[in-house]
Amino acid sequence: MALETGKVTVYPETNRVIRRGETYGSIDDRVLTPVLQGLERTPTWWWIGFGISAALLVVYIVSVVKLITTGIGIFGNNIPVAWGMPIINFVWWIGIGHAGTLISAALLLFRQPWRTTVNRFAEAMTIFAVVCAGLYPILHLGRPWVFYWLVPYPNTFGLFPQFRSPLDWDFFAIGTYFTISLIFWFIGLIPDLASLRDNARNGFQRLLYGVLSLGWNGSTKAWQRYQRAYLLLAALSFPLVLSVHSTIALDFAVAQVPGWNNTIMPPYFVAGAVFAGFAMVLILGVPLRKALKFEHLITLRHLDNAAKLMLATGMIVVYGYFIEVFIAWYSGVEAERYMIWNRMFGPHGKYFWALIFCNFVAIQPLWFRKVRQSPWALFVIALAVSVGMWLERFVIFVVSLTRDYLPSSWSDYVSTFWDWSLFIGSLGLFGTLFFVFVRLLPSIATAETKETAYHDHHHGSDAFETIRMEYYNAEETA
Amino acid sequence: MSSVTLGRKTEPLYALVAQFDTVEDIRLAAERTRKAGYTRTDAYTPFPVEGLDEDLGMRPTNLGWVVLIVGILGLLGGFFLQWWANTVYYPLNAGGKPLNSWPNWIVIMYEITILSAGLTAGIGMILRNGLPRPYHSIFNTPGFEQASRDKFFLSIEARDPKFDLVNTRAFLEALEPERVSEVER
Amino acid sequence: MPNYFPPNSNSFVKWLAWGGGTFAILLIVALPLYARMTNNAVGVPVAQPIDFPHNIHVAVMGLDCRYCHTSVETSNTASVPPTETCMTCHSQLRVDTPELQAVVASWNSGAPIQWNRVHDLPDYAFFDHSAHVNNGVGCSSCHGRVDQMAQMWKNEPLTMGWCLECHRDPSSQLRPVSEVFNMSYTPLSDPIAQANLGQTLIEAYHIDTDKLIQCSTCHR
Amino acid sequence: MTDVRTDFTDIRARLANQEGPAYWRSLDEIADTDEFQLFLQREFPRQAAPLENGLQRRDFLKLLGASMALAGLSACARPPQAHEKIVPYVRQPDQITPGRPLFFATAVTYGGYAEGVLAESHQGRPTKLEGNPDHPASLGATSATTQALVLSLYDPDRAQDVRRGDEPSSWEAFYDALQGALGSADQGAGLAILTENVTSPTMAAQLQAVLEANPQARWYQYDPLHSDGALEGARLAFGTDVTPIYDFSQADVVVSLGADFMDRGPARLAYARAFADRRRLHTVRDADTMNRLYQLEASPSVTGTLADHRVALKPSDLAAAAAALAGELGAGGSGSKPQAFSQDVWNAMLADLQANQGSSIVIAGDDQPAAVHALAHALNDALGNVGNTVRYVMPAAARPANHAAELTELVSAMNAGDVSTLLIFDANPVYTAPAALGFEQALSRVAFSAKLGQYHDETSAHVTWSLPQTHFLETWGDARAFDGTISIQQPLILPFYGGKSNVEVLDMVLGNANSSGYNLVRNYWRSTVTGSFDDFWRETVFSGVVAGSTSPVVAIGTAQAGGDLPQAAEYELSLVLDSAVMDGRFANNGWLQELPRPITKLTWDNAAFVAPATAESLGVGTGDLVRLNSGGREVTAPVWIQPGQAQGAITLQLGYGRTAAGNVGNNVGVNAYELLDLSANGTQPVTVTKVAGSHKLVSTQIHHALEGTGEARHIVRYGTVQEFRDYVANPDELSFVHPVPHLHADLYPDFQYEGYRWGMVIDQTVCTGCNACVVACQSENNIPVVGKDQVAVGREMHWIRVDSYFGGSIDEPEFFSQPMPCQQCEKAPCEPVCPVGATVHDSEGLNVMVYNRCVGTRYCSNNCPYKVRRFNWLQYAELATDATELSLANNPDVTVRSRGVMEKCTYCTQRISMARIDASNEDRRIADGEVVTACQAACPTQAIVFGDLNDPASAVARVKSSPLNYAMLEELQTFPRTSYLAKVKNPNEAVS
Repeated sequence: MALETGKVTVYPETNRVIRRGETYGSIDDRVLTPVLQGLERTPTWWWIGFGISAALLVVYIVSVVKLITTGIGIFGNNIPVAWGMPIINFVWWIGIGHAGTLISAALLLFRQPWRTTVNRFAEAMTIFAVVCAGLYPILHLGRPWVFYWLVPYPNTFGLFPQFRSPLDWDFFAIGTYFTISLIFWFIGLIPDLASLRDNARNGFQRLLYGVLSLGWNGSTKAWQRYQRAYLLLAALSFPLVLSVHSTIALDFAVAQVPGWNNTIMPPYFVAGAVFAGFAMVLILGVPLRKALKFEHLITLRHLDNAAKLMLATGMIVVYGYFIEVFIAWYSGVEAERYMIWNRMFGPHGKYFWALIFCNFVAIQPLWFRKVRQSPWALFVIALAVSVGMWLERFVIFVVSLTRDYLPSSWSDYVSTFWDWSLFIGSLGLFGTLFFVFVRLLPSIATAETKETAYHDHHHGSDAFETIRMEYYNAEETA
Repeated sequence: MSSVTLGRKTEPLYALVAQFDTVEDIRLAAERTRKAGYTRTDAYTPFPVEGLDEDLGMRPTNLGWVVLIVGILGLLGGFFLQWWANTVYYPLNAGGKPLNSWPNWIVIMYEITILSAGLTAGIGMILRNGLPRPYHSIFNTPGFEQASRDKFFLSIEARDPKFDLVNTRAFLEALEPERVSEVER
Repeated sequence: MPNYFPPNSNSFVKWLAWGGGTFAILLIVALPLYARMTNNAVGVPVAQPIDFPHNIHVAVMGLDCRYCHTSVETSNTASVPPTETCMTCHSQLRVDTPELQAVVASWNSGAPIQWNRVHDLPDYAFFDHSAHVNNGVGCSSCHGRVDQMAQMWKNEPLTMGWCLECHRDPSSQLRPVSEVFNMSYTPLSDPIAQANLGQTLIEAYHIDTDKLIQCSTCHR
Repeated sequence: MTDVRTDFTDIRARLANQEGPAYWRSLDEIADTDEFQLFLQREFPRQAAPLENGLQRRDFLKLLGASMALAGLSACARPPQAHEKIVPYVRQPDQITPGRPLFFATAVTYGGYAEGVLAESHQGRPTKLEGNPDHPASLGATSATTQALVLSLYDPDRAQDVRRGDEPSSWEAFYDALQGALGSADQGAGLAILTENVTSPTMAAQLQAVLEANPQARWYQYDPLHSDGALEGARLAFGTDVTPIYDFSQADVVVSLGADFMDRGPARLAYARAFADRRRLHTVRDADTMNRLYQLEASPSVTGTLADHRVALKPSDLAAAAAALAGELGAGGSGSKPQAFSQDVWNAMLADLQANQGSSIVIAGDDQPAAVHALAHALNDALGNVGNTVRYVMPAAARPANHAAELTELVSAMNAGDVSTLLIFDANPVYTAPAALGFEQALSRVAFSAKLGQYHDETSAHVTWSLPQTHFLETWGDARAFDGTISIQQPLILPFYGGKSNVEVLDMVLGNANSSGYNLVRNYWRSTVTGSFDDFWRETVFSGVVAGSTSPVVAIGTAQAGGDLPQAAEYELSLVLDSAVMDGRFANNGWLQELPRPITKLTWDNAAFVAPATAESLGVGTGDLVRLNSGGREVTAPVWIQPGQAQGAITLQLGYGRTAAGNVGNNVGVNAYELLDLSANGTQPVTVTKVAGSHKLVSTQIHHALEGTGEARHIVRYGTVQEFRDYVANPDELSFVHPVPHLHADLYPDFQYEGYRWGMVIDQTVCTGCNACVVACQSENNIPVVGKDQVAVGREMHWIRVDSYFGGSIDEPEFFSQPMPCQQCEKAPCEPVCPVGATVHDSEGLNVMVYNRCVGTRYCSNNCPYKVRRFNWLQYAELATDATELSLANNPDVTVRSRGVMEKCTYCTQRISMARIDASNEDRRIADGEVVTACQAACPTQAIVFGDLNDPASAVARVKSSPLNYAMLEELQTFPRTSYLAKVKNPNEAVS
């Protein structure tokens, strides 16, 4: 087939996104088979994973019902800690939701071919994480049933939202981020949906993917527009990714709570988000490549790069921790200084040190290539980072609130059963969506991978030029 | 090769379609077709092939301009919405900030810009490509399911002024395709 | 390879797109309208335990609003009259007509008459009649031509948006205090003239127009 | 809406035997107990407005899925549901204008002594109590407890029926039984009447009549609020019954021997006002006339927080100190000052007293032993204060008596079988009598016993007849104030749960089954008045005081010190009345139970207060359980470590551990009456042993210390008179008022407020932290009670809280009380962060909170540096749909907040609106002092000043111009409208 017959420039194995020996067809077979194979062939690991997730999803639903019927008093919130675990979880999820679009958009713009085999499931992860995140601020309202008052729409009260509020900024930022990510993801899916349609093994699949692929036929004109749109979306999404978490950070940066109102928050939050995002990419990617036998497509090079990014962003975050302490001292503001002292040595001090371990100590091994290229080590580190980032939010949001300006209002924060059930439940929501995704949609973008494979093997259009020359020379001689 | 019947009465001819195996072949073929003066042509590939559109002599898309314009409109709309709602329609003194406190509106202006531009890019592409379009004559091409896998197809439509069943077929055969098929409408 | 969908499926998709789009738009437009309609029984006469004809008492008998709604100038509520008020006349007039039996019964037993509320604001909106009638807002501006209503109905939606229409621009509605209880009075037909009149009245009655759209004016 | 079947025969019956103001209410209120829910649902007339009413269609299904939008769009307008009813009067009383409240003068009594109030009534529904400016014991102010009593009126746990044993019975049946019991007795032999302290002339006359009719009958008094010490002290000093009245306006130096005179006793409000007037300083000139207070006390008190020199002494030391002082000043007495009393303070105190002869006061606390009172009298005599700062009058009590002695006497009489018929008025002796006395057992020997009280309480369970008593807002009666001034109590509403008043039941003893309080009181006064009785009556009932009824000064001889001083012990136990529920009579009042007690901020509990050092030696911490053993009786109580508590002094509050108080008050805290010893001389020795286990004590403030970060934040600013003078001398230097240089800079131009510009100043120099403002606000603004569990997680709802801080060492701390309402910032941080504009500034600069717009993001609270915002985490308030009678206490002019919305102090915007509308109707400006916030009105020391800052002549504008004025957390540039006057103390220079 094609790759063998074509004139091939060989690259060193490590540089290859895709292992030697893969063909267009073999890529299709690898990626599409797990999706197209019959229900009876569905692997056990999928059933187990899906079962657990679904069970947790039930917990989520129960918690939401309880929440809406009883009121947010079921949480541990109080005055002064008016924002508790729900907001921590919200920001945690949003953070996770950053790697996907960043990988697809930024790496596309920077022409990083290795993105092609990881962006698909990373984007899916993004969208599902944003779903989990987006539900929190709504559920966490005192009166969730009027959340839409944050939307500007003509109404009988003659009122509009108060656009100075960062919460309204959030509303728009998250809404936009979700919509754009979804479109980006779906557009990337169209050609693959077409292949699924063409390789469908039964009427149902043919109908399903036939409808979803919108009748894509891969004509050159279509590809031309497709690529332009894709590039534009990438160009739009990249700053969007940065803006979303910056906006979230502004919720805190514009507030005057000691420990919140730091100008460093936006960049520091974005770095944290990418950090957490790549951690989640690894948490999902490492088992996925094993389970779906994608080692040839999601190679050690991918893991290595993800790990490097994690290390880099991680160190930025650590720098943020340091700067917070420095500024608090430098400001000379009593409340700020006390906040830092309390953060480290107060009643919740242990969480601070735990976070330092997870986000700083635990990632140091990543300096070593050996660690970066051993999947399961990465998996463990990534887990630690995910925990660390959750703790970071706890320390910044809650611990700061427990000790603000007037000592008379100081209080402590104790999370409740429902705080946790809603969090665990949201993991279930995420898991369920993700398992459905890996079963029904290709976890790797086949079309892009083929393109990459082509470039990988033929070094772009050089091969074509040689053939072209040969032909015209022959024509002249004739 | 006779007309393909799909359980329906035979349809008039849509195009002649040649099937190739490699990117190089289809690109060369495309270039030669253009040079041969065919205009109503198109190529179908499993992945975007760089340069193929030039080979076929296609003009670049203007999608970018549309997106840019809509984006700017979004930016202005975003500002107007907030300025009007908080300054003109119901001016309320929130924390002593000026009614027209535009710095507070930048974020939403930005988000609306991205949103409108992004939607235009995505939906624009789909609509400009005439999607969703479940039925397309090209699908009648034998072995076209390969087009999304690893084969490359070149079509010369019957509408092409220079189209002639015999000559065009001969021309395509000369391109050394894997096969050439007549495709009904 | 065969087509999976018949040729006409394209046009089907087209119609689906158009239909769906229009439906969505209709929905967005219709929902608020529907909400308004269902929630404000504007213009729907409300049956009362006693078939009290405002039109006869006002238009025919020429009673002033304040004869029954005594506290309208001094209190937030205009107040629905006690049975006593009815009995001032109806202890002599038409005492034994069937429609008056309920009143007589109430008087004899001391059991209050339970009227059905027609103008029912949400309880977090604190409306004050005196503040309006003493500053040139006429009864009919909100209650309509009560002198023509055999059965009372709500003449305006009484939504916040509706209140604001006037609170944002009182000059378009104000009338001299002397005309407040005049049912047939209407704002000047010429908007400019009315605006000028309104402006003069605003100054004459020292109406703090800034205050009118403040939340604390109606919500406590 | 089903229409109501009112039982008219019943109503006529009730109407038949009512006079006077009976016509104030509608029929529904008469029939209320039967159709109560209907009453509420009819929202007649102008019930408080539950926010959720506008959202009634919201139900759970609507929250999920598509119909959500629809439900919300209609949120502001009413769905076409069953029509709400309008129920007008049948005969409208003349003075009622529907929708406008009326105020009636009446009086509340504590321990028999009257405090005058003006009760606000909305169409016959009392909703709020204000002080009566014409009344000497109120002067327009109220105490925290008084503010809460309007809630007790509607308490559904109140006694609602006559009970014979456990059987429901009737007044008729009781009357017959009573006559039977009395008839059998010859000359009333075996008849005993137990009352609390009686000052009511009418009741006294009736008792007199009863005793004349039944020579053998006996009348006993027992009232835990009564001070036997004061009574016996006067007897020791003068050999007769007199009451001292102090004139703090003339006192430059005050020495308090354990007297919490600003928070306890019948004259607390009057004394607090007079004392504060001599202390309040706005300009440095006021410093010249500032008084000085030496406070000797065992446990920190409200008065102690204002002390210039506070000395913590356990009771025996305190008595010893008094004796030593008397010795030094030649007022009899002897001994040397106790060790615990630091020498320089002692010297300063002596010097000040000697230097201020005739312009000083030595005052002894109600719970001090007789000897200390005698010493106080002797000291005032020796210092020549009598006639200047102290005058003596006849006691207001109808029959001054030693209640301890009388109760003991009664019990022994009962045990001896001499009592066959016992009538108990008000008192709840089964609970309040010392367990050691065995009142309960004795009671079982009484054949016929009846008890008249507002609750079927502990005593009711052991008497043969338990009778429902009227609340004072339902009662015709009269009572005397501390200075003898008489008030006539008038009802605002018919007995809500049925019931009769003391005089009505007492008249049954005289053989009148159905006489009405109205007639009884009128008839008594008719017999006393010369001239037109109707004029007298109208005038008196209107003003709330009987003109010229103040007791005249009586001449007394020289005061003799005497009596035994209390014996010292390692641990000395003081059982004191609780500042909120008192002796337990208000235990079922949620507002009082949840009220953070002064200084400790403890709610829903009592505890054994111990000094830090004592706790150390005992090895206990706050919340640990200790067993207190006194006189062989034991109580296990949680420990509260109280800085400023005297070493070795254990203070435990009475009024807790009730078992038949009602749903709110039952099983709250521990019952200290178990340990009470009536024979104790001011204090009783106690052994304290740590026992296993602990009890969760809930305080609304976890951090009190001002040291370290608290000090560095300059939250509480305080200095001495001298520092004040220095600061005024060179105002540009840093001072205690402005400890850090502060630059006012702002990016944005300020909004201009042409009309009114409301503002408030709180004077920390005179704030005692007595909590009156807190409950006043709760009553005015429909603030819900959330219960101990919610308070424990930091969800109390009080809009104004009184922060309490300790400065100095934990053994001899200084106390600071800082009322903290919404600061109403010009640049409010809470407002720009609200996504729906539910909290914004109005054109008068008020930081308004629009409940019905609030979606509950709580961002505003996070961003509020003062943390004065409160959130309805759960459905705390009673909605119309599930309301109990308690919601009738709601203020109809304030929205009742639903679950999920933020709320906060609004400067009583409803009162401002009322004034604005009245002013605009009359086409004038609002006058200064026309708008008085609830907290301001209640404040006994007038520490809160409110008004229009745009009016340079207004009181608030003047006070704001004081050099002591400062803004809380000014460095945050929030520019609060509420500001504070730095606290100034007047210590003796000689004390280092």
